[in-house]
Amino acid sequence: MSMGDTSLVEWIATSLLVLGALFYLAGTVGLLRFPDVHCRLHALTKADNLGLLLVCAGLGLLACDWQVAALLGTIWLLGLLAATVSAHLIARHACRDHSATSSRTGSA
Amino acid sequence: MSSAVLFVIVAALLFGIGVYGLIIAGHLLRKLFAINIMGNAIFILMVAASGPLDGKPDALPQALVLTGIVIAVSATAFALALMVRLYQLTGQASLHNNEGGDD
Amino acid sequence: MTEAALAGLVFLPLLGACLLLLVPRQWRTALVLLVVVPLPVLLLPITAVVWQQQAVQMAVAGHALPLGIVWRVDALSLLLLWLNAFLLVFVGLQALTRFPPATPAGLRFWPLWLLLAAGIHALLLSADLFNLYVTLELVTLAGIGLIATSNRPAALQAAMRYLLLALMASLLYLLGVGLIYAEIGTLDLYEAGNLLEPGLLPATAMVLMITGLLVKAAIFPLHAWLPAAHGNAPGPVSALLSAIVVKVSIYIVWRLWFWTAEGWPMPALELFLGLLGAGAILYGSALALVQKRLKMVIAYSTVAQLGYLMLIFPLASLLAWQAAGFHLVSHGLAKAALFVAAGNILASLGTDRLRRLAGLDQRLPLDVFTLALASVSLMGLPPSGGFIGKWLFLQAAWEQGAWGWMALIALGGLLAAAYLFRILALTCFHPRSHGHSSRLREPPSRASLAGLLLALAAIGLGFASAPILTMLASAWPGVIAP
Amino acid sequence: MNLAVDSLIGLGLVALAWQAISGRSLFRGIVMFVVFGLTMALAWARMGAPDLALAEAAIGAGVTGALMLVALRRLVQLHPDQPAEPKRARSRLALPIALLAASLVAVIGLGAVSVDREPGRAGVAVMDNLAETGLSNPITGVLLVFRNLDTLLEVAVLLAAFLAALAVFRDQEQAPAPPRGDLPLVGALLAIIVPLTILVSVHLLLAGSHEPGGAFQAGAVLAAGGVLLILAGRLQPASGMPLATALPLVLGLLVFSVIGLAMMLTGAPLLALPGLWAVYLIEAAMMISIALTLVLLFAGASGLRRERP
Amino acid sequence: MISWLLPGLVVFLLLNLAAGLVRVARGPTPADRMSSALLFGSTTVAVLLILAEWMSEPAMRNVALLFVMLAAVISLAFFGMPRDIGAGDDEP
Repeated sequence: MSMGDTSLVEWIATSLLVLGALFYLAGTVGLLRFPDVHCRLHALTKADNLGLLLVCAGLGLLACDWQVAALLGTIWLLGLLAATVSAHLIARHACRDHSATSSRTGSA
Repeated sequence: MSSAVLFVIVAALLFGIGVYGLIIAGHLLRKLFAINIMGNAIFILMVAASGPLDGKPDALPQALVLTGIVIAVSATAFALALMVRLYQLTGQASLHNNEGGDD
Repeated sequence: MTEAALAGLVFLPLLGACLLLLVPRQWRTALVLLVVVPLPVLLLPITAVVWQQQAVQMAVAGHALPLGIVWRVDALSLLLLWLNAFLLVFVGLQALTRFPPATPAGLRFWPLWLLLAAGIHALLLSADLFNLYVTLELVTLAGIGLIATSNRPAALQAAMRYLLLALMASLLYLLGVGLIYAEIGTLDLYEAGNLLEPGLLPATAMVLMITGLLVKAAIFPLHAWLPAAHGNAPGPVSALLSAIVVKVSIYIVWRLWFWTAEGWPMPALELFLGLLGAGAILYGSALALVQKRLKMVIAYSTVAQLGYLMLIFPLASLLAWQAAGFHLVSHGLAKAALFVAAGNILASLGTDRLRRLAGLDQRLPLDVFTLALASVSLMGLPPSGGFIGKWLFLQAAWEQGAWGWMALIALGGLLAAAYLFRILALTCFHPRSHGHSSRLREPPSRASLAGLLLALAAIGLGFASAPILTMLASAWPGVIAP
Repeated sequence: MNLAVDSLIGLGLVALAWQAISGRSLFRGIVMFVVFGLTMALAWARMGAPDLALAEAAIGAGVTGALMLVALRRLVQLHPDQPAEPKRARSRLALPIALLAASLVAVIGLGAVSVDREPGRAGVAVMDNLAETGLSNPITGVLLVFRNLDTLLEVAVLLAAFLAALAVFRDQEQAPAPPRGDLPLVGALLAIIVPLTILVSVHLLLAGSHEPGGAFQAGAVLAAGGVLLILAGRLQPASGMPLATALPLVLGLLVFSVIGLAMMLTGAPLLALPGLWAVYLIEAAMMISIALTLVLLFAGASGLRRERP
Repeated sequence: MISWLLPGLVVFLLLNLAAGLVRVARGPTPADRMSSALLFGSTTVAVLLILAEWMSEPAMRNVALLFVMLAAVISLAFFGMPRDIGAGDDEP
């Protein structure tokens, strides 16, 4: 399949997938570089979800089948729900022992 | 270097790590990790070693491995309950080996 | 008719265990009796058929090989089935008093006991390598669960160590099964015997499987978990574990060695396995001599007596086969009697330390008599079953001119006599020192009776040896083509 | 390109396994082990075994991870002051034995993989006879028709493991600490995920006959729903084994055994299932038993009772 | 449609996973470790979906659905953990 005759849909799908991968990269960089838990959670949930959306969109276009696209959509929505609830719970857990970590993260 | 050979090498490494962990792990929880890792290594070997049958791996070893996974889960769940109970009674989650065991 | 009997053997205890959790409290004892008592009756039709045709074969779910699982009963598995039925009835008698089914402790104990019985029956019937793995796991988990019903830390520690070793052993066995399937594409034990030629992979698979099974059978030097597990488990549980649960692993090793790896030239391995048996006899007996607790002496005696079952490898002849099979049964009955008596003593005295057993023969005459009778069989004094077993072993060794093995067999008997007489001397000939408070709860008569009946069976086996030996002869692979 | 993906997954498995058993903090070990489970699902996917990927995901993500975290919490709560990690056993023999084991398995595996033999005779027989069972997923065919004794005994193993654990659950029935004050988000999570687990498990159950799925994966997903309810405090462990708990617990074994034995009355061999309806009935009963057993194992109790927030 | 796009993406995402491992190993607080487990969850879902398309194996989407549905179980279990669960020996 040379590049010449790839149809427009595949071209869009490819760009969506690559963009999604970049957002995942952003999420991982955020996880590694940001100073404390809350920033990391922030970076993680935003970037990864957007990455997942783009990947699902790209794959939905590639699969060009409504049933698969609907399933990908539900997977993304569930991903949103899982990310928000998990981030919220982890943040609350981190807050509870905030006193223990604040001194350390300040110095790190 | 087909993928089957690669997964066999991964299975061998995992088996080695499992055996190593089983011997040196201090805490019982890590010994359970080690046993689960050894189990997964053997399951990988069973599926990788079975010849492909019209494209898909042979169905029988997969059924055997599925049975093995459920047995591994039930054994692990019991081992965890036993470990917690042992810790509750002896305050020790490791096996100090006294063979006799006096009452 | 025999198919219904075979199905009943496995499904009666299985359904019994399920129903036990459902029926109201007052029906539980009746349900337990309803399940355990008919088991020997189910064995009668099977025995009749095996007596004529040497083996009964049944394809489960009607699928022929290599697709389905095949049940096959020959004289050897039938012998173990009879031993197990006997144990379930008599040791069950003591378990009924120790764990009354109506109590919460009974509700924890009896379903596991019935699942253990179902697992043992399913294992003895099955001729499929992977099915043996599943039944082995069922037997192991139910056995360890029964050990864990005792609340003492020592028992739980022993249960944990046994569980870890048993899980690792099962994985080794499973690895062997996976390799054999990769090699010949079928899982049937007997069909594998025809298809499998000696080679690097099959030999490695066989070594892996036998190593795993030897860990589960607690053969020296892989026996470390047994003394603590059998010594600290509740009375009836130690009896069943020592008498049959460790034996089923040896049974599978025999199946693998004499059927699946039939005719493979492995003289070095035969000798090595024999030496393991010798090590077990000497090491087990030596440690049994120095133990401070009655149940630990009996547990180490199990390690020693299991060594005898390994002598079949170097002395592979018809006579040695009959000797090993007979020893397996007679040791099972005698060891169960010892553990039942020890359980009664522990329950009534509160301790089984040998120092505290002085003058016990006046206080617990029936249990001490059971100890004596069972010791007679274990030592191999005529006319007990143990004597027949050892005598046949000596004859087999004599036939092959193996003086070393003959000396070992005799020495094993002497050592057994040593550590058993030490117990009897302590309980009978030492006067009861009055310092000890005589806080003594009389054990229920049914429990003592159970021990006595088992000991009498161990002795009586000596008289009923003829039919058993002829049937055993029919199971020797040399005689029938598998 | 295939090799790049496989080698990365293999590398991940080995690294995660190593981190799970070494390292200092037990909590870190558990997280590594959970991620090891995730990667195992990827490995099964790459090896073309979707049923196993499904089972690994359902049991690994749904039950095992939470089971180990709660076990660790019970350990820390029992003796908060004690260091969770006793010092490592000093054994110089560990490394040589491990290397020996690894090389032994490598030699065997390569030996088994390198010589390309014809596929297993039993596997071929499964494919040939699959049509008559009315099922098109060979794995469900093996589990429920050709080798159904394995499956029946395995459900017995799960029941035995639960009864053994029951013998050990003494007075540690203190409830896993429900979050203080019911969090709004957890309520929403339950409202969406729990009904979804029921829907997905029924789908997996029905799909099991023609695509990857089946009683085990469905049971594990259903169990994950129960685990969620317990973690959120909606279900509390209760002592005592009422009939309402005991019946579903043994339902799988009862239905399978009764149908298997009943067939013998009509002269058919033991465990020969009469038709596809029997397969579905048995799978549904097993799903309920497996789910309830895993949930009770997680709760560490013999029963459950509802808790109005 | 470049043929190596999908496997390339899978390799890229798996490298992401490896990077996330660093945080699990180094993360000072238990919450950091849990957040990287969250990252693994969503990345694995993406990888599975791409595998489903690349290997044309629809069952992989069911596996992805399972993962995304059960991701919250681990976090909820983590939430119930006591405060200093892994604090004792957190030096990197």
